[in-house]
Amino acid sequence: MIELLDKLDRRIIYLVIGIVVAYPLIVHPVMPIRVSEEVKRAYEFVEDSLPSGSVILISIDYDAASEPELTPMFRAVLTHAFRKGHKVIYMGHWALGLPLAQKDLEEIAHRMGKTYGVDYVNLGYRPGFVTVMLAMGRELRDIYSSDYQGIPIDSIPMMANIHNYDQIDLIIGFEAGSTGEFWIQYVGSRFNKRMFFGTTGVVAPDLYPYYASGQILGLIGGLKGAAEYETQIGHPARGVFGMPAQSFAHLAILIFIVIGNIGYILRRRR
Amino acid sequence: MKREVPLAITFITGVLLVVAFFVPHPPLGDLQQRFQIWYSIVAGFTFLLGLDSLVKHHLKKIQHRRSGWGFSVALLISFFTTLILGFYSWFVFSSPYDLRAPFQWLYTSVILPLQATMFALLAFFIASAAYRAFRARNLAASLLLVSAGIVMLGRVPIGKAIWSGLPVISDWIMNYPQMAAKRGILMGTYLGAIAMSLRIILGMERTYLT
Amino acid sequence: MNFFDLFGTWLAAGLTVAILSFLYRDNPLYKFAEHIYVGASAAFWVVIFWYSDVKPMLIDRALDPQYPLGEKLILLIPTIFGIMMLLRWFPKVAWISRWPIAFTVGMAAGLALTATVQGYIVPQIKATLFPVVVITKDPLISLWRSLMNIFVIFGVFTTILYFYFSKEHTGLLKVGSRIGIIFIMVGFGASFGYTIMARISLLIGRIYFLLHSWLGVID
Amino acid sequence: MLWVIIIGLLPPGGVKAFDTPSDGGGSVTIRWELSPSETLSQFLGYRILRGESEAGPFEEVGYVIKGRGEYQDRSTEDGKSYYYLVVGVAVGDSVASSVVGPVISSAQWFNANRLNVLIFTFLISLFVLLYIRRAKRERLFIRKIPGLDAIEDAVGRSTEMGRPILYSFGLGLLSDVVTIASLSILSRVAKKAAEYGTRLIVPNYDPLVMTAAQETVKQAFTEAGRPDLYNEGDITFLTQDQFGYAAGVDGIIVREKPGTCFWQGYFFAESLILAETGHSVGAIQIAGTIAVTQLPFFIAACDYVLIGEEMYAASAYLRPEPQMVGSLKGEDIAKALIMALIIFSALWGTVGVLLNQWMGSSTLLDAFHSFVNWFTVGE
Repeated sequence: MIELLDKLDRRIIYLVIGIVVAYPLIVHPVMPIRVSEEVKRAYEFVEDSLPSGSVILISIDYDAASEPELTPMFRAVLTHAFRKGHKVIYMGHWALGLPLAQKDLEEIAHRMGKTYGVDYVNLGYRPGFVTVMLAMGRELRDIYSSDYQGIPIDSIPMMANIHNYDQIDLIIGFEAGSTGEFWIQYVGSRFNKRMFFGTTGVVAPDLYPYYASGQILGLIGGLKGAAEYETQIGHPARGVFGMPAQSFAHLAILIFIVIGNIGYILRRRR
Repeated sequence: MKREVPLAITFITGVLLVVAFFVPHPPLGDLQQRFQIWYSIVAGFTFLLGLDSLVKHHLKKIQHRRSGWGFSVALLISFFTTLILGFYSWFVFSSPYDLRAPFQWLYTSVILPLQATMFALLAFFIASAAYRAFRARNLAASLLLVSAGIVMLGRVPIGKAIWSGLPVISDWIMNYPQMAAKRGILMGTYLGAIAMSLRIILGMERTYLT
Repeated sequence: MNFFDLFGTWLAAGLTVAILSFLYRDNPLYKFAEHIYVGASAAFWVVIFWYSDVKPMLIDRALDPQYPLGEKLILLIPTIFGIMMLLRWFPKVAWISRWPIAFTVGMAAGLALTATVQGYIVPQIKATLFPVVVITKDPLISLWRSLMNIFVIFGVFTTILYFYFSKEHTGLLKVGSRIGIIFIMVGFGASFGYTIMARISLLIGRIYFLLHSWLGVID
Repeated sequence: MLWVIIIGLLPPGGVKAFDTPSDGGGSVTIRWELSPSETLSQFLGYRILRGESEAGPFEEVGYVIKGRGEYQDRSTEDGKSYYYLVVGVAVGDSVASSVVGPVISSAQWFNANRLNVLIFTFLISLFVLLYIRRAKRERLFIRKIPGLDAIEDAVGRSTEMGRPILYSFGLGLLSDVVTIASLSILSRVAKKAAEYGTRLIVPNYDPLVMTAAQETVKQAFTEAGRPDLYNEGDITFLTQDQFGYAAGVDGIIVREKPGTCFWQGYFFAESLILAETGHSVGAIQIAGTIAVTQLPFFIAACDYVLIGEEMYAASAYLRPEPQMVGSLKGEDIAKALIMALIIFSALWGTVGVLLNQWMGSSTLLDAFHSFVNWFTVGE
């Protein structure tokens, strides 16, 4: 018995961790989530301030390493935007992140019955983020003469009257690095554009000052932020169910540590 | 020639870069960037040596029918498929990053899930390492255990539910003792890096030469 | 969903399961996924590196008629260094690859020497230069902050003492370095605990992929 | 279209243009006092215009948002005269300052912003060099580093068990100084391995590190008198993908079952994947890294860990040539200096604060603040 507590097979630990993380994702236990002010503001802008049919630009500025934190918020925000009947322009500054989130874009568009070229457009990736940001202030066709599949922009119905930021009502960036600050400096201030961000837990404190000063409308931080946004739109998913998964896993690890110490103390007593 | 020239190259490169750091005037002002570009070019060539090493290693395995040679065949197939698709995407779509390019499909369907899953193994390993290592063997180990436990619980909603003081203490540990220790360790580390750099420039560190 | 998307999802799911099977023990499934991974990623990063580094830095410049001739000639130096590396394929002249290695090592040292002082030593010294006493309107807060200031200075001080190499750790130095190790351990424990959350998020992401994108059993 | 009419938009005042100091040329700095109209919500920012004569024509070279009173025009040609003006921009309106100039840009020979860096680099280097010189005359002490003492036993144990040794540099590149420190540890490990006749496997992430490792091991085997044991096929390249590397090394661990694993160099998140797998096959593990974020994981999973500076000290410790040890002594002197500086400033600052509080004299405190500010690192 003591031997068992002291030298637990690591596979038992792996199994328990796997179960406590997967369980909440399947069974969906309810855990109350308090929505923070930063997330509520972002939500309310999309919900109340934008008339249906507004144009939202979504920028994917992350890649695989931050995918688990940022994809849930991207999905929540996109679902919300589509539900309100907004039109979405999808683009991004991190080359390897775009193909990643594209899957979610297409899945959600399909589920909500949205049509490519009418309700949303995927512009793809172009190198040089500052150049891209500034050029889109004049005429986005200078950079994006065609969409990600090579279809000329001018033949896409949704883009007919969209030339630059003047026709875009909101910019939403999903940020894993400092690209968000460039959005604020080069686009937010210069073109007087409204925007908010979803960021990783690590990046959120860097962008908080911009929220405090009113330069960005809202801020969704980490998996917790995603859970809050999902709660707001009444569509609980990875974020909401991830919260109990986190708590259970932490608790499980703690219990293992306690078991290990009991085993250790008993063995020493002998 | 075999020893003196490399030592001289190291010395000159090192000293030039140190001087250039303080002199903005051309041609020294942009020397750091210039040398980094040189480095990238050299690394680009050296990749060929790396690939050669990888391919040769597995060809040999296949040749001698060593155990698991079938997996080496799989490795070589995936290697050359990726390489060919990469150059195909580069030349046909003018960029391997193009979302239509098969290279991107390969990235999302093969490399990405592999990366993400290897990374996710850490969720399991961090648990087994914590179970094994966090034993109250002595004072130092006990402190490791206690501070890990507090910070761990302080980060999740359930910790706050157990005791509202946990997040507060957890923040305090991160902001004071953790920060002080990190600063002390890094101070020593960077002084060590300076002494190491000096020894390299002076030719005292040359295990790869002599 | 077209064929390639569907095939891609199944492939990704299969590889995910194969890697996870390593947790039980090494097995042919993991072995297969591992070999596919090493082969594909080695080629993947080479293409990315050549496309985003070597091409713009060397090839585009060499072919650009606008790029000054003098600069083009200077680019010959790293190119020759690069070729010297490849001479390792010929044992007789392999030793010449030590020249570009020596250049890289010299560069590492030259950059690190000033970069560490500029990027770390001076800023961190600056961050540790503060008065011990803090005076605010609330005497309790003043006392607390002052104590914390002393605490931080004490922590940095004793941690540095632990790394003192050139003296036997006896007497006062022994006491100091022991306290230093206490700070180090508390710090390590804290960062260990702090990281767990991010690692669990990764696993949530993977399980979600399997259950949602592949099997479609959860929303 | 909505027209906003702003009555009396005021221009930015006191515009100054001068050659940017401490730079490599090609740049002029323009500074101005913020327009009093900034308080209006319609006010957006400033456009900076440049011309080659006082009368113009002027063209825009830059734009900054409101609240900023400085811009660097980095597109000037050295030796040429330029004239500048700053235009305050609001929604539907704008107003220009007066023209300033001429101004000529040039390059400087010393970056005055980096004076503090120069002084510290010089002082630390001086201590190190001084003690390297002094060490030639007298024998200096060096404290025990258990992780390095353990190398020989670990290699011996691998030999007894008839298992190979695994050595990894992690994700460090040859352009990282810590990799070079790791090379000298590898040299020692290789020499011992050659003496015992034990196989040494070194899988690599960076091809340049691979070549340097091959040179190092070959050299060490030759010095140990066993060049015949050297096998280039054991020092290979895997992949330059963080987790691909981890997957590959994990595969090697579970199949070759090394008796000893060395994790020496720069590591990121893969550290624990490697060390847990190493532990699962019962290997003795000796880790060393300067990556502070990864140290806790190595501490948890390995038998010995070289923490930060101990790794850099390894080459001096393993080859106790007097000069090498001298450089460690030099580091220690620098540490003592830094600690003295911290204590001194704590006292100075405290006395300053107290004097300010009790006697109302801020002279000492002001002096303290400017002393601290001197440590600000400039570009």
